[in-house]
Amino acid sequence: MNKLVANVQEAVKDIESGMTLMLGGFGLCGIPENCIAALVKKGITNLTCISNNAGVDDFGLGLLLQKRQIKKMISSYVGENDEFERQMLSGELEVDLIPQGSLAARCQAGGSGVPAFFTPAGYGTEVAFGKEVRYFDGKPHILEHALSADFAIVKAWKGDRYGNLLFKGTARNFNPLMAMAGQITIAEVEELVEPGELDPNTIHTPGIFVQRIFQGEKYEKRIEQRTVRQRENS
Amino acid sequence: MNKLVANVQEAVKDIESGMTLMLGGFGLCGIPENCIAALVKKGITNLTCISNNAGVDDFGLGLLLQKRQIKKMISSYVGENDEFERQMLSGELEVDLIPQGSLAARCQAGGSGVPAFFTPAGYGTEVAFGKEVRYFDGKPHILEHALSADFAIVKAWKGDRYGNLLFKGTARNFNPLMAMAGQITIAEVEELVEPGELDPNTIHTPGIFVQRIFQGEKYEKRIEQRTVRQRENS
Amino acid sequence: MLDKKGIAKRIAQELRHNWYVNLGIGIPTLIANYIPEGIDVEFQSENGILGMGPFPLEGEEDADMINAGKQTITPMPGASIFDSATSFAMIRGKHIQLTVLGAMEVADNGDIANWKIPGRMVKGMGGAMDLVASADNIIVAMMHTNKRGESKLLKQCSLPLTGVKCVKKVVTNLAVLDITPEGFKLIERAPGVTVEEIKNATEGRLIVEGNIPEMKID
Amino acid sequence: MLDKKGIAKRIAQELRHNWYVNLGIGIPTLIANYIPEGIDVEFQSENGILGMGPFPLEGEEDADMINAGKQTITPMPGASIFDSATSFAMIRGKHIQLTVLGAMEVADNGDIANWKIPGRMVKGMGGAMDLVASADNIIVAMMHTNKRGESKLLKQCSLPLTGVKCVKKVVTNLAVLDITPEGFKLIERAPGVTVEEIKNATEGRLIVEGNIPEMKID
Repeated sequence: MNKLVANVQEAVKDIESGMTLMLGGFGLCGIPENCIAALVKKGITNLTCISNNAGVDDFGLGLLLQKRQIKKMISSYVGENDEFERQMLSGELEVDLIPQGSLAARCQAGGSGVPAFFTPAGYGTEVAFGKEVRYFDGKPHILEHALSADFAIVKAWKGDRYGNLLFKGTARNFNPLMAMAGQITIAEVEELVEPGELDPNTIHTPGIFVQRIFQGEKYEKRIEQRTVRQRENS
Repeated sequence: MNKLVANVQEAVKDIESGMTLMLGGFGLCGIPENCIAALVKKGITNLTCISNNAGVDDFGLGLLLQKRQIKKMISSYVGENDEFERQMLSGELEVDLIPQGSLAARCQAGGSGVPAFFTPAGYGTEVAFGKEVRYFDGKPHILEHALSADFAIVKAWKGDRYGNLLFKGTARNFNPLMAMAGQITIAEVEELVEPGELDPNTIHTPGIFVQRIFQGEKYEKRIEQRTVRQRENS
Repeated sequence: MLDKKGIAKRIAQELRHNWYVNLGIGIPTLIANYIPEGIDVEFQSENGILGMGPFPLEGEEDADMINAGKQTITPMPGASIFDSATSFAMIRGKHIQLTVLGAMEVADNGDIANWKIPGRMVKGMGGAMDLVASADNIIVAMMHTNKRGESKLLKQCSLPLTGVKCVKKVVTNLAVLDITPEGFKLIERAPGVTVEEIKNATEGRLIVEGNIPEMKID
Repeated sequence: MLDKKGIAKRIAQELRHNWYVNLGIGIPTLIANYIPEGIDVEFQSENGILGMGPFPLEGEEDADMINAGKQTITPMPGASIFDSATSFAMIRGKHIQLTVLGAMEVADNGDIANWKIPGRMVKGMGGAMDLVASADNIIVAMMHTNKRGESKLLKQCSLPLTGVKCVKKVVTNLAVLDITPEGFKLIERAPGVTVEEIKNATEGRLIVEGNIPEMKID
């Protein structure tokens, strides 16, 4: 089961204008930097991007926004990005904002053959407009549908050519869920290891969910909010 | 967050007759041997047990069946157990058989605040009797509801007093899902470790899902089908 | 006529490179022994392992490493372990390219029954209902007739169903048959078996078009 | 009158031993600094960590270890990391005993608005809608009035809602108020603040019964 591709160009070669993409990451943490850069370079447009956030002005999905390559964003939180806000308020960019937990569950459902589920999140808000409401145990819930994508693009810490992935720290976030939901899932990893090196017992994403894998380069891993505490005097 | 209890008696002290229990394990693999033995000894009756299987005649949940302590089983596969079959066919035991994937998803949903979801499994069969049918992408699905329990009882390989759990091999199975769904979740572990010993990155069940933990004793870990291959001549 | 091994060998010819495959208990399990040269497949077992390998050497059995048939197994290099919800996410989410399972009855519209004989045998459906409801490619491996000599390929199943209109292909000791809108379409005969014999053993609608080749099994 | 730290200190008094707590961005984050003696709580951050510890020492920041506010953090011993679906399973499944978040507006029936100002500010709801729809115990930490001096405790929210009838308690720079079927019930006054001042700053229904004690904050 060799899913190894030579490089990022090979991995994204058949991603075309107008497609729907899922992109892992929370803020700039755990985003597929190499694939995003390659998509910018490819110049494809009219993309629908499903991603919890939209990057910052000059990094992450912000790079695709700058070049007007994105037609529609499906996200939960899009602060930290002035260009995004400008495009959205001017109507250049379609935006579907959905609760973060519903976004996660909808991606997971999409990869799991569960077409729809009920959740309390968003009941009574504009998120619920046009959605079925049903009471369970006296509490209102809304019906949310699964999400899927032509390509899911995720970033892992380690991976092998079978597609098994291990994430690091909170860079895990949406990555394993989106990996399940792509028609084709591309994983870029910081470190490529031999099959068998990852402990089968602690693999986060089994290889079955991944169709292409490659070792990424020059990870910047930018920090959005660098917060530190003082060293105590010794 | 100290969830450590002294022993199995302490862990099951308030489990009473008539309650609903979830019990982890697949066949005899990954079952909470200590808790089952303690429940047999306690002699409580009229239990509803949610468990993928029902043990064998003289081990696992079979021990509770022998003593007529179980009123109802919610399971997916109950072969390998003559006493079970006898009680079921004679009507002594209520049995709700549900597809294995739906069982897993219904436990997970129960612990996740998702009251119901659609699945294709069981459509057109007696499993679907009385259940809502809805088409998604032209394909029929049935609405399944979340399961929960007064107590979920799981067995892990390693755990710490915060309730963090690590399972071993295919003994994982239903355990992490049921751990999420118990009003109170009891974890028995083969090895109790100090908080921090388990790598936060590879913990299977975060401690938040576990209310009581103790180190089990004398695990028998019986094998149902001992299959081996021949050693090649050297 | 094929024996169980023969059925497994014939189904093994259906395997394609890089497929993920779920094999049911019984005849399907044997298929793993006959993977064609140059074909790389990975086996999923619904209790929570992908990359299932051979049985362990004697003395190396691990009670914590079993397959869905509760048999002791070993993981291949590159295997992964997961919980039951993730396992059925793979199944329901169509990440598995081939499912092979046994059956008590198959109808000529693709219905399958394999989990219950009312009043007599009630073992439960296990993962079978999820598998047949989800998989796009389901092959049934079974004997063509039951112990009383009655056909298991029927106009309509008499036993409680496991799934509806889901089976794509049936491989029996007598024949290979595709399920089509018009019924069972005979594709191949088992070595030494005549079309007439297959007709006689098939209760459901059977389509025989042109010359039916004999299976090639080594 | 309290400053932001004061609000955080007062809410910290609501913490109970062995609670799991989710703190929103802003004032709620400060609460972690004022955990009462003898109270053991664990902080969940919805991007996927339980057992969130203090900020890292300078030079030890890890880009792969952040909280929901995208701040660099450290894990406590016994922490666990998980994906976003599991994180919201904790939240939706009521495994978290207390949620504290900020708000733009709170209505006297417990409605909350904190994610959108139509045509002007659209950052998105993030995890707030899941949190308020699920948690049994939601405290809002905010200033009693906005920058223009207008009350944020209203008869009805004017902004798009984040959740309905969900807030249980509001702690502001002026007061502690419970949400009851009859409206905001005044529980405590901030040091030096009169009931009259609170009345004037509260647009929604306000219940004042008996003597209202002053908060005790050290």
